[in-house]
Amino acid sequence: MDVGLKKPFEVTFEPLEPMKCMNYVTRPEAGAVTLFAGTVREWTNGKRTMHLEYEAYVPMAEKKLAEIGAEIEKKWPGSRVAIVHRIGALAISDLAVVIAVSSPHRRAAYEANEYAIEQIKKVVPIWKKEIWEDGEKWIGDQSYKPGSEQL
Amino acid sequence: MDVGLKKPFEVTFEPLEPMKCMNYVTRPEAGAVTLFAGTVREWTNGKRTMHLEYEAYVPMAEKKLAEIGAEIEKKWPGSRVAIVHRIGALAISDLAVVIAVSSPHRRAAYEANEYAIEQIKKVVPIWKKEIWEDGEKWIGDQSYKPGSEQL
Amino acid sequence: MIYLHYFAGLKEAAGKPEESLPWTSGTAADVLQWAATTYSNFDFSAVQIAVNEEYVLETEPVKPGDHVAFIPPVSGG
Amino acid sequence: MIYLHYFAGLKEAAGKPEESLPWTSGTAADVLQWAATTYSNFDFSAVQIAVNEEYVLETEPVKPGDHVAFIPPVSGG
Repeated sequence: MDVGLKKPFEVTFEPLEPMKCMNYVTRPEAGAVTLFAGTVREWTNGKRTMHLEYEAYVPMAEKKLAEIGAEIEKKWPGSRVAIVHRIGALAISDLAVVIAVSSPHRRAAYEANEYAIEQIKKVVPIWKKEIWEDGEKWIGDQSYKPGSEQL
Repeated sequence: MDVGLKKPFEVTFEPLEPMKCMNYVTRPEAGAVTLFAGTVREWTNGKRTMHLEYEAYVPMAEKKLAEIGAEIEKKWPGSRVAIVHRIGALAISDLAVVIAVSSPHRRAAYEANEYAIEQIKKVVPIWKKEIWEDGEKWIGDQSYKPGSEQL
Repeated sequence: MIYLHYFAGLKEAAGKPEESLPWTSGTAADVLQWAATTYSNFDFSAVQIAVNEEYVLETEPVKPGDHVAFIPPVSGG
Repeated sequence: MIYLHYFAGLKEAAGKPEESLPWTSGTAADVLQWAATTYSNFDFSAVQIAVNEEYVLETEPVKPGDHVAFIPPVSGG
């Protein structure tokens, strides 16, 4: 039995389940669902990531995710949003973030989804540490871009 | 056991399984996966769709889907694509089409995904019949837009 | 002989999904002309032609054994 | 008393995720000043301040009982 999404804006240590997000936003009024998954990338500019660690200020992060969702549902009428972000240790190809947006029309579903990830990268208090074979580093300077999903 | 995607560009009578498309395109070099699902919409401009029927020129449709995928993988280097389209009778909220695109960077994953659905709506020989309470109609004039996912 | 394929509204107008037609030589335009005459209850004005699963211009030669499909405006997705 | 929250590199520099600080009155800038002096091994130049889970300007008053979080440039997603 699919118990569904616990809450539509969540920060969790558990592996993410994209279908729960997708099912949460799917409804008879919607004709389009877009889903974004940010996954842990192994190689960036010849540097190999072994794994990542994500940390969050959980209550504020969930609040900010919910604010982003509310803003989107207002900006793109008829849309519905779910965003889940994983924290803790993540391996290569693990899902770090999943964003699902439904909308009556597809253009809005793409636009709103991309808007969500852009906002997440700006305002949601979540941090990523890259662990390489020869060191590790908290990532925060957004102009510096190895690993995971990037601009 | 997840047996995975039978083929990455398929037209099928079976219910679509988005995770199979997503897993097919996910790989260590990718940091972003976008997924689009076109679902059957119930209400459009006050007119209620009871269900849809999709028909395809299957071998040509699968060939065209594969061509779209190959074009994308060339245009957006490092991307990988899977597209599945369902045919037969579909109920409200059923998935008609699923497009998954992975890419090292997210912008490409969004762009390429949207490009795929636009091309599908132009060149892939698949037709939709809308069945309302009081009639039915093969949809083909793309300026006429009730039901399912639309421009 | 060539093989004709009908879809959507044209399939309903023709009352069949496919049929074969005696053929020696001609173009896609000739096949279209035959179909438009035979199934005059269907509007062929927006129909594209595919020969052997590839879109072609109306000037394309059609040879015996070819599969010719009439493609009304598509509406997948 | 106010409650301070540290994350990522600052948590490592401070050697702890949170601590409390005696407090009567002041602004976010005062709290930042205290932290920057206490954890001088960390670069606070790009750090934003959140009071009670909301971003604030440095001029924001901080009252006893408030939770003050130092937010280094985020890197989620």
